[in-house]
Amino acid sequence: MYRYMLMVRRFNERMLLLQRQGRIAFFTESNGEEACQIGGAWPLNRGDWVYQSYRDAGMCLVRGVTLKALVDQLMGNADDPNKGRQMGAHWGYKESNMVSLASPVGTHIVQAVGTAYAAKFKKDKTVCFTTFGDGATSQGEFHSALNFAGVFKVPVVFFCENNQYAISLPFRRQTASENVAIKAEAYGFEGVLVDGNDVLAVYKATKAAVDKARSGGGPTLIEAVTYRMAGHSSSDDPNRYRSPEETEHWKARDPIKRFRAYMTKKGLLTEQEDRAMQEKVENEIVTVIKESEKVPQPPVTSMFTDVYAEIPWYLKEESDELTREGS
Amino acid sequence: MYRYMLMVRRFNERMLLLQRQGRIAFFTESNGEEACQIGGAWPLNRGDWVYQSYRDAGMCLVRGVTLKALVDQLMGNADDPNKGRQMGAHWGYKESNMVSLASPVGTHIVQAVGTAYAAKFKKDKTVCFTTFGDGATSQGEFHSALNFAGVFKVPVVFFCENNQYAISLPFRRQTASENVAIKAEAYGFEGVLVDGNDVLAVYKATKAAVDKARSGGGPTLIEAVTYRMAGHSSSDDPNRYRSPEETEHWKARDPIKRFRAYMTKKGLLTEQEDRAMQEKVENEIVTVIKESEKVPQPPVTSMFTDVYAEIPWYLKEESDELTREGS
Amino acid sequence: MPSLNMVQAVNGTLRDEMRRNGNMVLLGEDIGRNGGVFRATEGLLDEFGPERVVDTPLSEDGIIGMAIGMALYGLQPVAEIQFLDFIYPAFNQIVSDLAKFRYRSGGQYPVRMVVRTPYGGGIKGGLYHSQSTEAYFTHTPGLVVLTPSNPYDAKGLLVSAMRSPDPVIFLEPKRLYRTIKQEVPAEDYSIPIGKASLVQEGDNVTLITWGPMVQTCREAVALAGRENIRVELIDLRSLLPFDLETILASVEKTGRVVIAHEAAKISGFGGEISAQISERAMDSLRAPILRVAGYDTPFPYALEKVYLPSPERILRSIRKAYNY
Amino acid sequence: MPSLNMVQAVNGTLRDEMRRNGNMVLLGEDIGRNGGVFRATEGLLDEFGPERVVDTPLSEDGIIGMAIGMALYGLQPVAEIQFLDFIYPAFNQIVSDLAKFRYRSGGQYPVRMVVRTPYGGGIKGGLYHSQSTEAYFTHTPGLVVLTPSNPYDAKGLLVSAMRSPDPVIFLEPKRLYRTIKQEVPAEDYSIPIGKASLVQEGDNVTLITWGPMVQTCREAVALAGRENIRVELIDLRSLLPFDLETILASVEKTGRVVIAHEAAKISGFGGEISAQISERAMDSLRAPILRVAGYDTPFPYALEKVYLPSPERILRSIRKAYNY
Ligand SMILES: Cc1ncc(C[n+]2csc(CCOP(=O)(O)OP(=O)(O)O)c2C)c(N)n1
Ligand SMILES: Cc1ncc(C[n+]2csc(CCOP(=O)(O)OP(=O)(O)O)c2C)c(N)n1
Ligand SMILES: [Mg+2]
Ligand SMILES: [Mg+2]
Repeated sequence: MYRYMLMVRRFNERMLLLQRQGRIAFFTESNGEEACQIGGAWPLNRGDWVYQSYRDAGMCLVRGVTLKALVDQLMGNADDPNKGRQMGAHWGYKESNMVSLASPVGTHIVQAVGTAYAAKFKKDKTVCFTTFGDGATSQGEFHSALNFAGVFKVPVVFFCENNQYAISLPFRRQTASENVAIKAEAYGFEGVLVDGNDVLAVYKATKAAVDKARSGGGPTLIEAVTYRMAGHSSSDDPNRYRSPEETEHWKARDPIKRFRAYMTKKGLLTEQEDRAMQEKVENEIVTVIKESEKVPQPPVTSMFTDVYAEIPWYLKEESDELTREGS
Repeated sequence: MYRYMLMVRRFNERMLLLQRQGRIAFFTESNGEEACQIGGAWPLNRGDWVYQSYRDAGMCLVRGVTLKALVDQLMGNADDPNKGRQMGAHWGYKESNMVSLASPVGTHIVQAVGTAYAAKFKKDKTVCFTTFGDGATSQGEFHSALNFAGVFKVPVVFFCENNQYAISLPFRRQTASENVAIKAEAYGFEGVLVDGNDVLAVYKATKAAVDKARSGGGPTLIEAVTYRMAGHSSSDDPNRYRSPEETEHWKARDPIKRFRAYMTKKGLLTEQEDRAMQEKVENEIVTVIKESEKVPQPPVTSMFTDVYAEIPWYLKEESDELTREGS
Repeated sequence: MPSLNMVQAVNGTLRDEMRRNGNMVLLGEDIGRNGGVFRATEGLLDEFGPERVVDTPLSEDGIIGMAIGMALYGLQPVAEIQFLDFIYPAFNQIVSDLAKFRYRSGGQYPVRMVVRTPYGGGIKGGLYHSQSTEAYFTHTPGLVVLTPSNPYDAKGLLVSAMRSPDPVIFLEPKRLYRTIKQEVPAEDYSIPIGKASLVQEGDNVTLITWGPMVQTCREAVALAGRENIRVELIDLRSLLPFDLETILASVEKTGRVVIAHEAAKISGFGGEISAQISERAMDSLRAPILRVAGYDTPFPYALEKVYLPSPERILRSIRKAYNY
Repeated sequence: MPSLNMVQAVNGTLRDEMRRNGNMVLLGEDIGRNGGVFRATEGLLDEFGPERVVDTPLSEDGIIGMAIGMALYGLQPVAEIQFLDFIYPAFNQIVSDLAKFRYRSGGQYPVRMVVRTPYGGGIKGGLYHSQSTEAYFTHTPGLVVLTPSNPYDAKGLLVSAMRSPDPVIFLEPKRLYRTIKQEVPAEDYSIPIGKASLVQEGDNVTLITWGPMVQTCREAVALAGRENIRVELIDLRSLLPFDLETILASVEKTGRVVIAHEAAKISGFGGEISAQISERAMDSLRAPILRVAGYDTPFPYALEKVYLPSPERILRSIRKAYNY
């Protein structure tokens, strides 16, 4: 777990750097949310499905997505399993059942309910897990998703990473309810509040919800309370709307620091091991970046595939014209 | 109050008859929901705004809309203030602040919040009241409306007539929550459950919520539990999806019978007075129908007005062509 | 061969395909016990049970969103939206996800599903039970848009839709649900996506239409025939992709084109057809391409009859094209 | 006269009109303290306070629905949707209510409001930060659809939008937000709705465009000029209603038309313009009406530069029309 947390943090830092250097166009970090990421993904089986959000690099890693596949996506190169079709951090990895996400906030939450319905229908033991932010709870699809999940009692776990902000909007102005977890009552099932900076607590809460779902107990809404330590995305300047004091307050609660302290105290990690691990992770990332940067961009004709299963006549025409005459 | 309740019931019956005779095309009754209608509208001031639903003929009447204006709307004739533009029961009466409604369920709920915001902004003492069914609570706009209302703490009263059905879907399959009122908690304000077949109870609950809103106390969600005694609309056959026993059960709880019994017991109404009142109401309605049926349909060129404040060149062209060459 | 109306054809086709394919599920409002407000799903709950014929809460984004999630996991949902006019709460799901899932995931996550919905006027439904907004969908790459005009095509196209690997918006002209009866073979057949139907041959004027207007255009063609104008009537059936070949072949022959649809004219799908023709068949054209369409107003209630393009109105344009 | 870019022009215009009219309010996501993700509302919270510059929860149907309710009560809201791509959760509010309120109520309830939103590609935003779906709105009677292509017009059109009695969808080409600086008079002026701008006169070929493509078309016109093709460039500015008069006058002169837009071609607004011309100016046409548009795919990410119509691609169509 600790290794993954470190990996995400380093990954975030490196990617932001790449973005600042103009080597990738866009990135959404998850600094501060590593405990949610790793603790949340940990209890899931390989066959379980995840409808993710754009901060879930950590979950991808836990679910077996390679670092290279992540960097390829950020670069939108020819190796990206998504064929360079999306902005950075809009991951999708079929092999790891990490469903491709869209930018419009919230649409995936209700899709997760459909997948859970299908799993139940097929009598599979699959659990469907979906993550989203505090802001997403204001969208209509959050409402539909929880309502449908309650009515159909499907094996879904709703995992809200309440990082206190939706871009610049603080949580207390996103909704007047005390917290997110309480909203589950409106849909007839349980809501659970958990300290999102405590990886073991997140693991425990998620494990319980996943087990419950798998054994036919229906949906759960988990709210992991955490903090977005960085900007909303590489295009954002959080100093416009929040104070350094607030950021400092949460920095002291950094989930990685906390876990490290815990591990050290329990004698599970020495300073030396820690440093070695950090170095190793760092090297892995740097190596991958170099590799990914060698990969060319997707071929021009790839623009016309995957709109449909087969290319229709008019796209064939357009593709041919482009090949013939240039763009 | 009793007179209005009678009036609505008679109105419903007459309009359904007209529909069966092909004299109007469509109608949505409110049999069984008269206590909600009258008790709900009663505490409002003239200047208050109502965002209504398609069963709110009773509210219209309480708010001063004439019987003739209602029948004109149902006939879509030239006297209809809505100029015959909408299906039956899609009322809109500016003078009574009964806002025009659309068919798509739920869109008006969030508009009511905007109006309440504007009233607060202008420091008016206006309360905004909005009605909707149990089915409407599943729409995204219900969610947005309650969430915005909680955040902006505006003077709005949400009034859900839970008549147990959304067309054929029973309430227990609409949502897994115990009831509608409880949903208010998810938005940080109070939900109130009231017996919707008891006109005085409805009046009391609504009055309290309206007073609270007017004095700056913010929103309330009221759930009036009632029953749709008739079909969903003149096109519906409720025998397909519910049992005669159920209907009988609720018939025994008919809000008009209940109020009549109460009034009689209290000595406020004799059988004779009752009969006289019924006759009078019946006559009024019959007279109005005759009048309305004399009114011609709106002129053909009226199709092109009110799309915009002024008729744009292309609509002018279309209108001219229609006048010149016929349809 | 049974003689069926369009609702019966739809109903039977859903039933047959559900029997054939255990992954097929239906979902929507009032489609179970109630059999759908137009009865298109009548009897299916009894045969297939509530897990395959799912009455949903009143939420269109819920319906389409849930169907997408089902489809991704391997079910093949057919979602019913009660009226096309009520699809807009799900517009985000349709435009942002349904249409783009395959593309954005580089082909990893195709969505195989059908959205059935009644559309068009003619039942005195006013603004919100009458709209024909097919152009919103034809302007959305990733979607297939089909619309039958008779019971036979309804079966053949719906079969293709249910077996298509792509998401299909299946628009059913509600005013033709019960007006035409036709022999519909009981055996399995399908009509290929992207192929128009040549309803009637003619060499004077090409009349292009689809869905609810096909019947109206038939009448117009008959009227024109009395004036010795031989009209070639094309029913597109498939709007996206559309059958340009059939259109161009006809235009080459006639040199005169009228396009008729019920939707408002401005930015309606007729504009696209017109633009395609003038881009590609300019030299064949002997008259301006004319459009007969709904007026550019919301769909009215009292004046519905005036709003809907009539055979006479179409005839006037045919004449105009012919005499140009 | 200050030299401003388009974001500054929008910002200043909002500010001036808010000062002038106490009923004017702004609402949207991140428009307050953050000043909008493109900074179009920067500084307005400080000047007008949180009651008039309203940061809303993350809900587009909430934003538009609330704005409609505000407008009905007499406020004049200007709603910001962060990207046009995120307007679809509010599509039902826009299509079903905003566009139809006046009509359905027989004129009792007009809605006077503006929806501002950045649109179009050029910032490497991929599928969901780049779309140009103006045709959805031009196919919706009851809406006014405007799009400026430079700072001067941005002010003039936004003033008209804010004073219009009708609901306006105001599309701001995000990639031009900071690329052009222009003299923008500080005093009050407005550009009438429904009037195109003749960017450049020419008598060989008419080139019709709007919004983000105006700049690209300018370059194409310059390239054509080097080949001695004199192109008349029309910037529609107002898509609904559109300025047919200006278009037809030009077509009469040139007989050759190219239409350029960034949106996907099929059912794009270019089809409507083409259809209007071929319906009304057939006899003036000396070449097929050509369209240069985005490809009929979702908006790509890595290949954005290839997707966006380039000056060269437009030039090729100009040549083709000219040499026909
Ligand atoms: C429908 C929609 N509206 C607006 C946006 C712009 N936007 C992107 S992320 C975001 C905030 C999301 O906040 P939250 O759900 O809390 O997730 P977080 O970014 O905090 O992880 C907004 C407003 C969007 N992507 N989609
Ligand atoms: C968005 C939308 N979807 C579907 C419909 C069709 N429809 C009309 S009324 C109705 C049921 C409404 O139920 P409820 O909200 O409980 O109100 P009631 O009719 O019981 O008063 C449905 C499904 C609609 N009008 N709008
Ligand atoms: Mg957040
Ligand atoms: Mg109900």
